[in-house]
Amino acid sequence: MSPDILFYFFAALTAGSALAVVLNKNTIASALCLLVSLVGVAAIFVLLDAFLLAALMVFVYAGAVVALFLFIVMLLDTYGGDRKPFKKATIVSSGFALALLVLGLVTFADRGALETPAAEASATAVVPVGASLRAYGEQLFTTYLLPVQIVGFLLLIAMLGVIVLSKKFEGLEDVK
Amino acid sequence: MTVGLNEYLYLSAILFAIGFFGVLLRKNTLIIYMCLELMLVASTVALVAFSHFNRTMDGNVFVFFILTVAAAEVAVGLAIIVALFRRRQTIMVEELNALKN
Amino acid sequence: MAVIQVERKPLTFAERTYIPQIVGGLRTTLKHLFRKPLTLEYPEQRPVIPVGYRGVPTLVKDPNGREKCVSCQLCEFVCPPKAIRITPGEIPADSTNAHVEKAPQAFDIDMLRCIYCGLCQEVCPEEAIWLQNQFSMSGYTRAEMVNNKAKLYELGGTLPDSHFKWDKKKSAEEHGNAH
Amino acid sequence: MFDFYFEIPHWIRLVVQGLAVMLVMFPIAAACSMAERKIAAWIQDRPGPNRTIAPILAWVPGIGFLQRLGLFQLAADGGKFAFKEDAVPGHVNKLYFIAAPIIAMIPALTTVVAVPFGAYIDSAGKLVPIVLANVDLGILVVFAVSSLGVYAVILAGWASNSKFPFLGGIRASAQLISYELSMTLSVLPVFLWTNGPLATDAPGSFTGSLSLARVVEFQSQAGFWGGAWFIFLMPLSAFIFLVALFAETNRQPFDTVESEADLVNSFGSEYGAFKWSLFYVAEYAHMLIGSAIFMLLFFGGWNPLPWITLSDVAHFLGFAHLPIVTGIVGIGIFVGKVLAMIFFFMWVRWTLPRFRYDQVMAIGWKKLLPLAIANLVAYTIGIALL
Repeated sequence: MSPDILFYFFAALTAGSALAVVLNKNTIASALCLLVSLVGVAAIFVLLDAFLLAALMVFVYAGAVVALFLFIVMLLDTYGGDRKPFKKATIVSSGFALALLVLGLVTFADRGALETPAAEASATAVVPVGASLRAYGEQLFTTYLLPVQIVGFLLLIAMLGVIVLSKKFEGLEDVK
Repeated sequence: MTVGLNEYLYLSAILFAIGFFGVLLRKNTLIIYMCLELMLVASTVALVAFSHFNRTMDGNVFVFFILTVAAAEVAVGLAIIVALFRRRQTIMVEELNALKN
Repeated sequence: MAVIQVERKPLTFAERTYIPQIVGGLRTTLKHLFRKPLTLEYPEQRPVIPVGYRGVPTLVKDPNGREKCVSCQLCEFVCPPKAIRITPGEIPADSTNAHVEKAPQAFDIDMLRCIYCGLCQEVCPEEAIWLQNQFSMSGYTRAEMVNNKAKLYELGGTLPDSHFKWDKKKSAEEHGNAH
Repeated sequence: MFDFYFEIPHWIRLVVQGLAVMLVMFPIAAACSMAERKIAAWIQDRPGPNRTIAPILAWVPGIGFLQRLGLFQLAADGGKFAFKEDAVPGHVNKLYFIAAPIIAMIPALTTVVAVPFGAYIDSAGKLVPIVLANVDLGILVVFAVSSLGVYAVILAGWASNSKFPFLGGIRASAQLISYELSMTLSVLPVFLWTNGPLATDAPGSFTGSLSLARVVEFQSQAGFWGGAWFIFLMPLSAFIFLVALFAETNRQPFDTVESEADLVNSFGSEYGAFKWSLFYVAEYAHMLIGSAIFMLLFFGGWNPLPWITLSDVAHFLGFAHLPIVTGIVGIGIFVGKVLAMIFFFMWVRWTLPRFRYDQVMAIGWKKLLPLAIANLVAYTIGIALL
């Protein structure tokens, strides 16, 4: 069970379920495929030693965001068979775009791609980058102190925005 | 063949492309929204991979912010979709054509 | 009648937190946790049946072993759910009880219909049908739930009787004194 | 002594550990369901199930006690669930309907890996926690994985394709998401404290860790502040965590998710036999994990009493040099505490009536969340001033 096999397994899982998100006819099934995809990404993060991010990915994305999606889908009652079959032009152009993507990736790989920097060094490192919580704390509250403040402010504004959006205002509802 | 930076970047590119096509192809706002999330996640894969192989913290911290902002964005976006549905009784983009004529 | 406005006191802060009430409730349930069970372990332990309990209707015999029922069919008529079916029959002339004239040939009580109202007992002039302390009836088929005469006598047994009405009548007849 | 264990291949060890988790969790969860019936009976002045016994065992003298405790009823119930016809209603969404109970089991069993359940003293005289994966992330892993538990409920409710299960699914998702916030906020002061200024002079590096084992180690230091359990230091946090825990595990009085009175059995309505029992095993597993975390965070984990630690006891009774004995004693103390907590769950269940659904939401958002935030702010300022 080398990490390589794990990588290919989780990469296939992630990409496959991501594709299923797009192709699924049922919105709830799409949301669940998104969930699988996100858990796959979290596993990829674990392979990259970013344990905190993996846990956060599961906690925030898989635990809350997708649950919110499901909640809204059920609330709006719009699931089930809402996808019309794609038009022929769409399929052709998608195939063309897929060919372009493959071409791009192949060219990228063919040109020697990016060097994997110092692969040996990372293997010998005592603690891999992103594995310790302490590093995050230090970075967040020294170098990235201003972004942290801004993000906090952003969250506050988002909260206010959601409250305003979901509040019913008198009189506005009649305007159609 | 060992898995290096490039394989992670391929994965990231594929995920991003899938999300992108989802946004273009689907008519359901909720699905479009999920595909947007997929694109964000694809970018985080690339960032974490860069961070891991370059042995710096910056990419990881950036992903931290992406997660935070994505959570806020989903909350606001879904609230907008709900408000939209309340007003128009549909969430299909092709039926949201009030500005057309 | 004057309307009295009852002043309802506003809840105190402690009451609004609901915690003292929860603690009180927990104390009550804890007390019950260590209390002896109030239940009976039924098939082994039987409840005490009070006097006058109205269980399954049964037929009784008098202390001489004579069946009391004279098949007057009052119970059959009075029975609200029509659970009782009596086929009257004559008592053969060579019987010691021949002067009673009638006795049921068949006496069926359908326990699937019986509502244990006790009207049959109430109406019986001979005190022959009694609702006794038998409270549990069960069977595998509908037919089993119909108590026939033999079963009814088996359930009923003999009850004390100080009148001996028919014995008195017989002795009176024998002494040429037909009332 | 256990060296052979570390010499077998890694993946075999992982499989063994996984199986061990299941083999421990399933019977305990099943036993909890039996305990619930017995405690319900005792509180209501009844004896509870006390008759079932296997015919052969009935000849063993002295087994009547176990019979009266309902131990064989447990086996009979389990056997019934396993062999009952597993009917799938015709109108359900089959794939998701079958997937839901399986998904319910995943977080329930996975969270165990990050929960330490005992400690032993190694040859160097250091207390080593017994845990499947002693990661820095500790509590975060538990929260993250257990937050996936909501999908089982949503999925079961939706796939059942019927009204009451669907309503139950919606309620569950809203309730679980609401109380998760208060729960997370309520434990933050504990980790601020263990990683804060008081921690710097503690032996070993306590900083930069969310590990649950560290919290217990912190509670078993020498000295008044070190040995004090967090229930004394932050009772409000403990209270908020406890309330949120009741809500997260869908226990009474927050049992709105499967309220039998108004939603039949909510998301479980269409389920039967083994699939239904999986939901219940998952619920009890969640309760077990939740109680374990509550004990670790606020009640000193495997330490028998506040200010009296496991190693004190081990040295006093003279088995400190025997890691196995110390380990078993530690695990015993911890499991005893967790079971006491489970008893508390059941005790509350048979005491309090259920909150109405709008009350549950109001308590979560209008009372508990502000309280949790105020608590966090107060402790942050307090710890900064220390």
